[in-house]
Parts: sequence; structure tokens; C-alpha cells
Amino acid sequence: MMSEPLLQAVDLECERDERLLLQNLSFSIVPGTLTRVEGENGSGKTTLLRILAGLNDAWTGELLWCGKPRAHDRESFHRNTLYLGHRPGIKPLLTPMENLRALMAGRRPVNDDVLAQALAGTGLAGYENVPCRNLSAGQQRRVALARLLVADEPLWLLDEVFTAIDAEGVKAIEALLQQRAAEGGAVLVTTHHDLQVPGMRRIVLGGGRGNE
Amino acid sequence: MWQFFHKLGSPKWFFGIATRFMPWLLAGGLLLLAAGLIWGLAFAPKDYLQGNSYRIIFIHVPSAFLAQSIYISMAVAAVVTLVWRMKLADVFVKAIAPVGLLFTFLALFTGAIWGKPTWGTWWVWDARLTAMLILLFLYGGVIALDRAINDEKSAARAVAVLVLVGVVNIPIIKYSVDWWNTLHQPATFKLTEKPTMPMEMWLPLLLSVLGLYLLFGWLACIRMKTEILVREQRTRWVRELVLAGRK
Amino acid sequence: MNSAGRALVKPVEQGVGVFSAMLAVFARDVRVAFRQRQDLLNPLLFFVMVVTLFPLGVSPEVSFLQQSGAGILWVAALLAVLLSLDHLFRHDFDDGTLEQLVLQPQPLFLLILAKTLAHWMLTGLPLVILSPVLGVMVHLDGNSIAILCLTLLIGTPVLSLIGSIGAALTLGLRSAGVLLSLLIIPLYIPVLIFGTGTVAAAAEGAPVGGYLALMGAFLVLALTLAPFASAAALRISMSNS
Amino acid sequence: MAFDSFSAFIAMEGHGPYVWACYAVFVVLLAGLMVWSVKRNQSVLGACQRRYETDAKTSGQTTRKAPATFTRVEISQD
Repeated sequence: MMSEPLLQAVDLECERDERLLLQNLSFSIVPGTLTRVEGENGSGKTTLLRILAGLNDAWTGELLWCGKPRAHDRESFHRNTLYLGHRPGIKPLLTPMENLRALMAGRRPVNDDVLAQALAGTGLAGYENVPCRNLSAGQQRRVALARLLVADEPLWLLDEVFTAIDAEGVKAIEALLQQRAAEGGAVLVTTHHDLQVPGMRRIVLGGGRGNE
Repeated sequence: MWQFFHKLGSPKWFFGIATRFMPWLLAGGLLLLAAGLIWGLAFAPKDYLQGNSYRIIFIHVPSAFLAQSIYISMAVAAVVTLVWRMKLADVFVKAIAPVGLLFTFLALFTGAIWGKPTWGTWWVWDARLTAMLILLFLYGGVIALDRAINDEKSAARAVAVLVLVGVVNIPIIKYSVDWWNTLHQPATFKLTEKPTMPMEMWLPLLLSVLGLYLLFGWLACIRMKTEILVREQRTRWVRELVLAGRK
Repeated sequence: MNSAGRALVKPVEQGVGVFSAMLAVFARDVRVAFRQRQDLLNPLLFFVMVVTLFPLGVSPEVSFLQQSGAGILWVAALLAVLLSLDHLFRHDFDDGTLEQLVLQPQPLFLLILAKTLAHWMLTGLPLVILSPVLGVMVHLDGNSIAILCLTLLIGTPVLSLIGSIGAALTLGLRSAGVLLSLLIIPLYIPVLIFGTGTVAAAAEGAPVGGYLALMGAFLVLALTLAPFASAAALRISMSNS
Repeated sequence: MAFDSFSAFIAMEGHGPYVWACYAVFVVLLAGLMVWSVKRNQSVLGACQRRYETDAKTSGQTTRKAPATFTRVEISQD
């Protein structure tokens, strides 16, 4: 079932500090696929994800959301896109529960039982009410990742998801992403971890061209 | 119409036009300014109230005019930057902000010196001078912000937001400073406010204002050209232009 | 992670109302602030200390203090607010919550308005509440103190709102704190003038209703325009990081 | 001419120092800005030329980026 692309980039170009970071980049992200953005350090992976997420506005080219220019309905785009960046978006002074609640608040109200289940799913059962600053870096990232277990946004943009996660966690997350793609979600990840998923698409940055 | 607008924003097009107009702007500006100043210094009649010190008006008023109109023109360019993302508008704001700062400083400095023979003191918290001082701060902020942001495009857009916020505030600042002035020192003798000014004073003033505007045009052109060179040096047309100019 | 019960992925059509999103932003900021109460106290201590400097540095004479007390308090409050503004977005920027705020499917300027109101409630409002005590210490009479509090009550939200623009513009820059002051202080001048001017007018027995109304107009103007400017500035700063 | 003599013109009935100081500062600063702007324009132009010339010389020989090896750097311990 090849459906219409969710997000389409046409001739994306981004210049940063006098350097052409992205050039002639065109690709489309289709539901039901897992795409990995590849490239060495400094090749613009994070910048690309920030552009796609709508955080970085300093680009030229075209971005189409469901076939229409993204700027036309930004709210619907944001409602249907989940972005996890380098910085996990977790307040160290709040507990995992409070953090998760705050992150979901502007999107979809979810009751606390579901959130507790999500936290438990990331291995944080029992830590629900410990301030996040007392958690390890990996645990803090897991709080952010707990969102993936309740998220219903069709498009996921995940920057370096596996950072600070242990081997077992990595395997579980891999399975989650794969399953998400199988369900019809679209997942875009950047990672240096050697991700091996059948049917995975690639966007290679730095010298290479878009779309496998 | 749209095509014209687009062309207007093209640095290459501007570069050509500016190069053609600059000699005229420079010559006209220097001529008018010199005429206005010499007339004002040597030939205009003495003011019956302030004596000869009023001759400072021929540089004080043009500087103050420019200080204000440069800020307003920056605000117009800021709207263009934010709405149409026109390259030339960013270049304009960045190039002329220091010019605006200089004219604001000149207006303040000449005002202060004028104050000595008129009020007997270098500085009076007069409404106009105070408003000018705040304008100087606004210019300083714009330049400081521009310098602080490395990325050119972000700097241009951030400065545009700041300039717009400033321009919304200028009338409020002006009004509140006027009010504050009446509150603390009612009805002082104003420097430039004259009920009647004879023609012999108006004309040289008009000439020097016009001359200074032309010189400002020239300054804007050459500074924008420099800025365009810096930004566009990797483009083909700049390369061709520079290499052609060498021969 | 069992998927048996889960439906296939469909686009999300309906979201949360903007008011509850704003409320959540507000509540989170207040909660974070109360987890770190020392930070709440800092601007207040700064306020008290700056006011103390004037009798020590200029003159403890009653007539001097009476005459300039309102001005001193206003300047000190302005500086205290300025000092606290640097934190308005910085922590959120550092830990990534600001990214998530920008990406919410809600009008950004309203979320920023909620944040700014939380900032005012946590810094400006305590200053207003503390000001009568300091007013007594600089020998202001009862009527002046009441008017002073009223002007601070109307004026400090304006300070927070205008300040949020500066905080957004200088986000992520080196020496952002000093730069923020440079950008914002000129914009604070009208509020300062009318804040102290109203108290002075009241001390002379002039009616102050008109001036207070004018300050109210400033507040309305800042409420309607400042969040837009901050939102635009925030997007620019985000693009740059 | 509003003055009887050249010395009267310079003195301006005692206001001379103020008027002339203003004009001097005005002319110096304005001329300074103009000269500086021209100088900067020329220096940028020169920098562009040098850049293009070196570009022309080295064109064709694109430098390949050396791969990162993360070998430790030997420091002589004399």
C-alpha cells in the first residue's frame, strides 16, 4: 500500500555561517516507512531534522505537507509531527510524570494511568515521582522517549534517538520504530548506531544525493 | 509589478544602479551642503534673540532630521525583510545603522554645544535632546544586536524585529519625554522652535538639509555596495564584476 | 509494546484547546519556579538592596528621600525585572523544552503570553507586594505609597512583556544579559516616566486618573503587540541555534 | 555678508568657539565616515580580487578530506 507522501522536500537548500550545508536535497517521506538520515559529523543531519520539524526557518526550496506547502497549515503540520531533538525537552526540576504531562498538554490530553504505563514501558516504573535531575542521562532520555509509546502523530522526526541508551534499550527502540512503520507511521531518524531494519530507506547527506 | 519588486530586491541590479548614481549624489550633496553652510555661516542675518550661536542650526537640524528619518527608513526596510525576505532590505539596514548613529550623535553634540551660550550649561534635560539621547540608545542596541549574531540571515531578521519594536516605541517615547519635561521644568526656551524665521534663514537651512540627504544617499550606496560584496562574493556576477574592474 | 489493540496510524484532526495549552505552560513555569524557591527570592533581594544604596550613597535626609523615593523604587524595580528576564527563556532553551513549545500545534504568541504572565506573577507581582514596605522606608506618605503600588501593578507587566522581546532576541548569544539590558532599557523609559510622574503628580495633589488610564493603555498595547514580536524573535533565535 | 570683517566672522561676537567647534566636529566626523566607507569598500574589493586569483590558481586541485584516524599524537619528552 503506497500512499501519498506525508512530507515532501523539493530542492532544499540551507546555508549556515557562509557554508552551504544542504544543497539540492529532494526526497519524500511516505507513510509506513523508516528512513535513516546518514552522513558524517557536520554534514547537516541535525539541521535537516530541525528544518523538517519547523524549528529552523533559514532554508530555501519547498516543503510540502500532504501535497500542500507547509506554511499554509502549520498548525495541522505540528499536530501531526513529533520531534525529539538532541536536547530531550525534560525539565530537571520536574518529575518524569510532570514532564510528560507538560509535553503532551498542548497536543492531546492523556490521563495519568496511560502516562504511567508509558513510563513503565521505558523502564522507568518506580521513578515516576523522582525529580529528573536525580536520574541518569539515559533515564532522562527515556522520559522523552516515553512520548513515543503514546504518540499518535503520523510523522516522527527523531534526532539521535539512541544516545545514552543501553544495548537492551536500543534493541527495544529499534523494534518500536519498525513496528511503527509497519502500522503505517513514517519515521525519520538520524543515528550513528548501526541500524539494520529490512526495507529501511536512506537519505545520505554530504556529497551524496537524496532518496536511495 | 511583482517583477519590478523582485528586480528591486536583486543585489546585482542595485549594484549597477548605485554605481551609476553615486557620482551625482556625491557632487550634488557636497555642493548643496557647502552652499547651505557657507550661506548660513556668513550671509544669513544674525538672530535677534540668540545672536550668532543660532548658526549651529544649519548643522543641528539637518543631523536631527536624518537621525530620525534613517530610523524610519530602517523600519520600512525591516518590514520588507520580515515579509518578503528581500536581501537588499537586510543589506540596507545593516549598512545605514552606523550612519544613523553618527547623525544622532552629531545632533546631540551640536545641541549640547549650542546649549552653552543659550542656556549657560552644556546639557539641559530638554525634551528634544533627551529624546535624541534615547534614539542614540536605540541605534546602539540595533548595532550591538547585529554584531552579536554570527549568522547573517538571523542577524538581519532579529535586527528587523528590534527596529520595528523601536519604531512603535518612538512616538510613545517622544510623547512621554515631552510630558516629563513639562512636569519638571515648565516652558523653557526651546532651541529650534521659532515662531517666525525669515526667508534668509530658511533657505540655507533647506539647502543643507537637502545636501545632507543626498550625501546620506551616497553613503548608503557605497556602504550597501561593500556589504553586498561581502555577502555575495561567491556568486558568479560579483566574480565577473570584480575581475572585469581590475583590467 | 503490543500492537494488537492499536489502530493503524491516522492523521490527528483535533487537538487541545489553546486555553488549556496556555494554562499548562503557565502551570509548568510556576511549578518549576517553586521547586527552586531561592531564584524567586533573588530579584526581591536585589530590589531591596538597590533601594538601600540610595540613602547610603546619596543622602538619608527625609526631604530628599521623600522627593525621590518613588523614582528610586521604580528604577530599582525596573532593574530587578531586567535582571530576571535573562532566565525567561534560557533554561527552557538549554533543556530543550523551548523547542517543544515552539512545535506545539498552538499559536506561539499565546503560549509566550502565558509564559510572560507566569514570569510577571513570579517576579513583578512580588515586587509590587514588597514596595509598600520600602515606600515607608523612604518616607513616602500613605497616599503616595498607594499610588506608587498602583503604578507598579500596572507597570511591571509592561516591563515583563517588553522584556520578553529582548529575552527572545538575545537567546543563545554570548553576553546575552548585558545585550538584553542595552536593547530593552530605552524601551522601558516611557513606563518609567509615567510611573514616577504619576506619583509626583499625586504628591502635588493633581488628579491622577488620566495618567493611570494612560499607563493602562500602555499595558493593553504591550499585551497585544509584545507577544507577537517575542514569537517572531523566538523563531529567529531558534533558526540560529 | 552679515559680518563687517573677517575677524568679526571668526569671532561671531563671542559665539565663535561654539559655532566653529560644532562645524569642525560635524565636518570631521562626516568626512571621516565617508572616507572610512570608501576605504572599507576598497579593502573588501581587494580581498575579493585576491581570493579569486588564488581560486583561479588552485582550481582543479580539490583537496580531499583526510579520514579521521584518531591515532594518538606522539609528544617528544626531551
